[in-house]
Amino acid sequence: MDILDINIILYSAAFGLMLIGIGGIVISNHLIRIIFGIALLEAGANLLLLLSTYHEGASAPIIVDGSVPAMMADPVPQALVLTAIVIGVGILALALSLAIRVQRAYGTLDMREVRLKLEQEISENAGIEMPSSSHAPAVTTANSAAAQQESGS
Amino acid sequence: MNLLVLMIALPLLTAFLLSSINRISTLAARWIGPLVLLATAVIGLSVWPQLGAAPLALQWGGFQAPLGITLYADQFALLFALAMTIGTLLLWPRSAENQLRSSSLALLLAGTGSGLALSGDLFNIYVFYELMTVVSYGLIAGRGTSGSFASTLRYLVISGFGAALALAGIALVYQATGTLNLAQLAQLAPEKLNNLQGFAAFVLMLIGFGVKAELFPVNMWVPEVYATASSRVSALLAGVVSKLALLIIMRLLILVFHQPEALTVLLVLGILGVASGELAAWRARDLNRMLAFSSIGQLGVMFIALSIPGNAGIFAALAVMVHHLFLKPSMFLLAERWGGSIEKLAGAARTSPIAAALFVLLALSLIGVPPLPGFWAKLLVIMPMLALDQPLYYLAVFVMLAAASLEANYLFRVVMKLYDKQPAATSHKVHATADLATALFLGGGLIAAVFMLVPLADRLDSIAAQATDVSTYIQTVAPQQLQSGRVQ
Amino acid sequence: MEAVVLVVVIVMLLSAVAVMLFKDFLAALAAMSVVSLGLSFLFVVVRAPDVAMTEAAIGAGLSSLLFALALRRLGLWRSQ
Amino acid sequence: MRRFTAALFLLGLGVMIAAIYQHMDFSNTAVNAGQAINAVAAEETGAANFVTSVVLAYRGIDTLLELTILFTAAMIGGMVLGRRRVDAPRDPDAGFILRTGADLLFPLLLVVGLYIILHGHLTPGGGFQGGVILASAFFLPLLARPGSSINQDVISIVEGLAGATFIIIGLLAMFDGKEFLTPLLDKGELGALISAGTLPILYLAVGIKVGSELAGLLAHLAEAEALD
Amino acid sequence: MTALDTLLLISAITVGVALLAGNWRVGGWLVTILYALQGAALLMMSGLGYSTLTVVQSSFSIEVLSEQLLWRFDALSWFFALITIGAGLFSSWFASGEWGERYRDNGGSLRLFHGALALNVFTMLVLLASGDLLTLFIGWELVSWASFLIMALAGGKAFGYAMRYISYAFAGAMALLGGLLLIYAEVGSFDFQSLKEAAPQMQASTLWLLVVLLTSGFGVKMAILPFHLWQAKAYAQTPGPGAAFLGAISSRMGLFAFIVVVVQLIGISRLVEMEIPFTFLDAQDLLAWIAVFTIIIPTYIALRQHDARRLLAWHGVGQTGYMLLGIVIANDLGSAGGLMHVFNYASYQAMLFMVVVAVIHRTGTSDLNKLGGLFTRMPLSYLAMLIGIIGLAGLPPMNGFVSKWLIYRSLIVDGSPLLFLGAVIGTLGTILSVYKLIHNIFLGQLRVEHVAVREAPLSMVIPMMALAVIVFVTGYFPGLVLDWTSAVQASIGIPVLAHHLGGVSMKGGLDMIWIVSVLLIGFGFGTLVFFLGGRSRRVHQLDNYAGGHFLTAETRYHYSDNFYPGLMHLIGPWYRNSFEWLERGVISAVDTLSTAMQGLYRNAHPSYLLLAAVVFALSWVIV
Repeated sequence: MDILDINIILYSAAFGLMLIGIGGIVISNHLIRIIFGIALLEAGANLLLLLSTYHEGASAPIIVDGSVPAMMADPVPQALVLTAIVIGVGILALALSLAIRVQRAYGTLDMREVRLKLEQEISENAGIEMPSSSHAPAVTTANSAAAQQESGS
Repeated sequence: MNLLVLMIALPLLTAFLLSSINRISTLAARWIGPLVLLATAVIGLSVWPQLGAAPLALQWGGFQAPLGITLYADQFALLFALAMTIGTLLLWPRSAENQLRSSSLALLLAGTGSGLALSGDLFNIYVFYELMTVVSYGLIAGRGTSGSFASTLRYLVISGFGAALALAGIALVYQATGTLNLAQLAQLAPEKLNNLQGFAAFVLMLIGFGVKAELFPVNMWVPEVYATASSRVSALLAGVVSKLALLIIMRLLILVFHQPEALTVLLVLGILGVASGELAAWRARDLNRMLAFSSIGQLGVMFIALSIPGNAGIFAALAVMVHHLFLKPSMFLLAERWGGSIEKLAGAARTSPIAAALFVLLALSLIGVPPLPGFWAKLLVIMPMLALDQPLYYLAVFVMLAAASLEANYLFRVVMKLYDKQPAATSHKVHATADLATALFLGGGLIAAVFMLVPLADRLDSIAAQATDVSTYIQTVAPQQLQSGRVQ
Repeated sequence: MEAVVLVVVIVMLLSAVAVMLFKDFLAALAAMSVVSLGLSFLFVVVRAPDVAMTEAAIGAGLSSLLFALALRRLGLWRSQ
Repeated sequence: MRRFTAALFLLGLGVMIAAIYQHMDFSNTAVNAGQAINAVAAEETGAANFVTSVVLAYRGIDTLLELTILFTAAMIGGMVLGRRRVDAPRDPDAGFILRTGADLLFPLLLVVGLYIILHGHLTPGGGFQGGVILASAFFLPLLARPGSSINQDVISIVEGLAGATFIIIGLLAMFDGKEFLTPLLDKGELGALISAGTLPILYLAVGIKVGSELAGLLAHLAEAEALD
Repeated sequence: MTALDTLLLISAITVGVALLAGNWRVGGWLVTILYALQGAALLMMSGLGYSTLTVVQSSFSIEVLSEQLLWRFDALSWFFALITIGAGLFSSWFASGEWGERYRDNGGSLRLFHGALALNVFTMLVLLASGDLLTLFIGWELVSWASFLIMALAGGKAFGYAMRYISYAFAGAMALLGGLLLIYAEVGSFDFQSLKEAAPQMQASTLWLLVVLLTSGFGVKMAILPFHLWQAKAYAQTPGPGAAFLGAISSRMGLFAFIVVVVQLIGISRLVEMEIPFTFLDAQDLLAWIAVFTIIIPTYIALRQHDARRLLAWHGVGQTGYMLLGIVIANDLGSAGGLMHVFNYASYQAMLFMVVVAVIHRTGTSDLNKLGGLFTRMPLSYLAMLIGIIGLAGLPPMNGFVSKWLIYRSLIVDGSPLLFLGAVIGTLGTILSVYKLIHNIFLGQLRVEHVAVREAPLSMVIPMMALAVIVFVTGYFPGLVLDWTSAVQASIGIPVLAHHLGGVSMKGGLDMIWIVSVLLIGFGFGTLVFFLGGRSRRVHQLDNYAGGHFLTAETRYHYSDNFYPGLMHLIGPWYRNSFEWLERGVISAVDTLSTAMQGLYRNAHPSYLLLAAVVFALSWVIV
């Protein structure tokens, strides 16, 4: 494969964006960066979709002045990407509004802390103490309770 | 022209117009939503019998398939479209301050769910799926607590990640085949998608659509969301919405992806889901999260069922899905007032004997005690797996049976608490009549199923047979043959 | 042509890495805009002017605006 | 440990993608639905921009859903961020230049936006792109005059009506005995402004809807300072 | 409508009546009469018990999964059904009188009690009537949950024990389900007959898996080692006559299913062929040794109990071992002994529980350290217990002797001296502990607080006495029961024991009529000597002296606590609670796993999961 083949370059861009996006989502802890990661991942996926039927030398799928070009680019992926971009921005706005609220409530955007606080809140609402991460045996389970009462002899 | 389109269009239209209607009459805005859903449910039911004979394919906008978008209705799809509509109707969100918004969201959910079930175009499915996801964010966050916002955000991150991967999967499919129409994909798949690229596309889409179906590695949102969302929303998400996501995966599996590796992936992820969910539920100390974890386990069973090759797998998965469709919403409705620590439930059977009895019934069916429907569903899953005589399937059977014993243990720990003779210090809340009535209705469905086992099984079998009939699918949609840029 | 595309792609990918690495969110946002614009250019290259316009308007413009507003509200507007 | 895991993970992902890459066939032939659409779109829809044909006609339902997603996102955004309190502190005024600039830009942006929307079926651009411009037209004054605000009630009604228009046009086709969302009206001459039947009307609805929703979202985000 | 339909219908009606009318004063009697009617319906099928009929079909059947599910009775079912209904009848009778009123006054729901009891009987009959593997499983589950219901009735502590039971039982049921479905996968049908035909061709590995799964499934209900932990405490906490019923028959359902599937369908001869590698044992030996350890260990655990109900319940676990042992040996003597032991054991165990409940009814306690000397206060109960423990210890002239004799004899015939030795050690333990039971309750020093205790009410004494008569009569004329066991042997395809009314007709056989008559003559002679020759003076029970000093009633000279100190000194270190430790180990392992999984869902960074996913996917890409 020729390194300067335009297909290779474009696909590398798409996969590269996706890879960086996934890496960002997985590695980062800061919420905003995770949202950035999702945006990058989406961008990469969009590019990939658009490339799926790309041909060198095709013209844009628009008839200008009534002349039909010999080969036009595939309009379907373009329409799909159009849709995907708009969906992406809707979700982005939603994520940012939620982030604002979460920061207001918990005072942090670090995912680890958010998880911890969330866990605390759920436990508090349920009226149980926060389950500790240490592996303490559960003494409340009926079985062990039964086992502990007078052990058979 | 067919009225089936209205099942999707009418709820959307009403949702758009709801705030205008509210200007005119608050009363109308309150009642129009349920009425519209009732009407769409009636439409769906009226179409039901005719689909038994032959499935139906519609073209949005009247453009010939594969150019336009196809709507494919067989009983399999309509079953879940109806489940979505009726489920939303039964579990209509009731919140005092956000009535208008939650009504719109419920309408959107019903319309989207129906569309998702009926859609016959890959990208269209993706868009419906995204819309459904966004609507669920709204429903979850609608609780308005900081916990619900945080859990929505966590859900959104996982979902957004999954959706982008699904989009990449669609890109790979389109790259290989040049079409998005499922019928045409079914035609082209054996030739063009039976390779590594096809498999990669499947895995990407599986991760994407698996988020809602509580597939193992992407289900980390489940416990938090079900613990923070209102019980009705949890009931909808766990009971109905997850099934729709599963339905998509089933469709893809039946029509497009025939790799044996795909089945193995499903099987392994299903086993991991069952094991992790049921084990985690064992130590759960509040009812909501216990139900959430057990729901992960149940969905895992469905994935295991899906991994069985051939008609038997689809039939088994369908049976488990329908069973769960009745059971989980009912359980979450009971958890509405019993949420929180299980310790505090001590003696709750005194104040609400009917709810406690219903809980026992549901628990028994969930763990699969004969002659309740849960047992037969489980039987349908296990029997074909043993017949396959492969080590991984034996492992799956073992995990399922072991998980059932765990399930029996933790669910009956709750039952024991309910019937405890020393009531807890705090007084117990009594269920709202509407909640209890709905839960009873669903539970009654389970009991009725016991007496109609044979016709029910026959019906599900025929639905599964219709769903797995690829050639009918292709013939009904009848996509044009594409050739080098020209239509024949 | 290929050379231009190659350069754009490299710049774009480097910016994408920068989005993840910059400590300052404002800089990250700027890098994000660069990615969007690069993408927009690539869309033009693959003969998709509609998408390119949309990406420029929504990806580079609107998204950045949304991020900027959100960062302001989150108090991340200035580097920490 | 975490760094190591992350590196390992990215490495694995990279290898996987490389493997897929190896198997991909880049020299795909032109056998696809898009080419078929290219062949017939001009006759079937009458729009010169085939992307518009696909967006509004062939895949009209996708677009409707996409609008619904925006609608829902805007609604949820409003719900999450809440309303501004009346007595909340405001940002300082942006100053004369920006204010005047905004005033001058407003009609310009409005015209450009509408132009792009209405020519969507002929040239690149359309409801989405134009809608964004419309949104910025309405949002700019808000930046310039932090004291003012957009009436969210009006926005919600406008976006609802715009969406409803889209669906109702679709439903009209059903009354006509055709499928939902079938383009109606005369197709006109290819390339003319008044052509392509209902597609420009649909795009107008899309543009208004996108514009109002995005403006609403932006306004919410900008105002979110003082909730609770 | 066949006789079986009638039986099941009456049984179902009994459940309904018990639930509706249980709380009324006459409700209990009504239910008791219905049990009697069930017995009558069973007698309509008595041809099954005498080999004149082979099978009675039920006209009810359903088709599921293209499998015809059917129910029918054969000699085996009939034999077990007889015991079930008998146990139900006597327990309900016992509960209908004063006991029930007391129970209700203490806040218990009689309606639920009678309902649960009737439900147990009904579900057991359904299980006994199962005509294929699927109905067997359905019946199995129904029985499990019905027993759970009656165990949990008492609330409080009983909840914990019932929970433990259902955890064991459900895990066992799942093993059973796995086994049955494996059979289906191998055979292609749930039909008994097809399994019987296919069993000889099955591979040894499949068969091993099957035997392990099925034996664990059935074994949980039988409470054989190592699944025995749940039973004693759960039974002991069941309210009064419920314990008698459960102790008498409930866990025998496991034995029934074991006989049906393993003995009748797979066949003991197949088990003999399955050798354990690197040992000289085969599967049959393994089961026999499990049975022997099930005899020994629980019996010696029983020896250390100081609660009468628990002591009896632990014996129940131990006695199961005898039955299993006899049936696994599977020659004519052994299987007859095992089956007969089911009947015999049910008769005296029910009676013993009733006596203990009667004592609790009068004194309010079943703690062996707080009782004593009740012999003069409750003579009839004492008599019943005496007869019962003689039976339990397996001494003539009671019926327990006959069945144990048969089992011992079969072991000798089979040439298994070590198994025989084990069984004898078990019997030794039984004798020691039943002596503790009767001594600490009825003999020795009367407690001051029990001076006013009276004999148990008639509603309790009559069922006890009736059972005592059965124990004695079937000991005197064991042929009555051996007729039925022979029919069972014939129906499950085991060599039939040649017998007559008095016992076994073979060389070195047994004739109980002769033995008992001699014993009775000797006993009568002794009585004669006692009454005619002796010159005893009646003294008050509390008129006691030691070393010339009068002992007041408050003085504790009664030797009850720390029973058998010498023996305990000897064997005490052997009590290690290993199985309790094992159980706790399993629970904490699950707990740890569960915590880990919760941690996974709560804390784990997605990267670990995605890493796993990618590695997983990579394995495909590379392979």
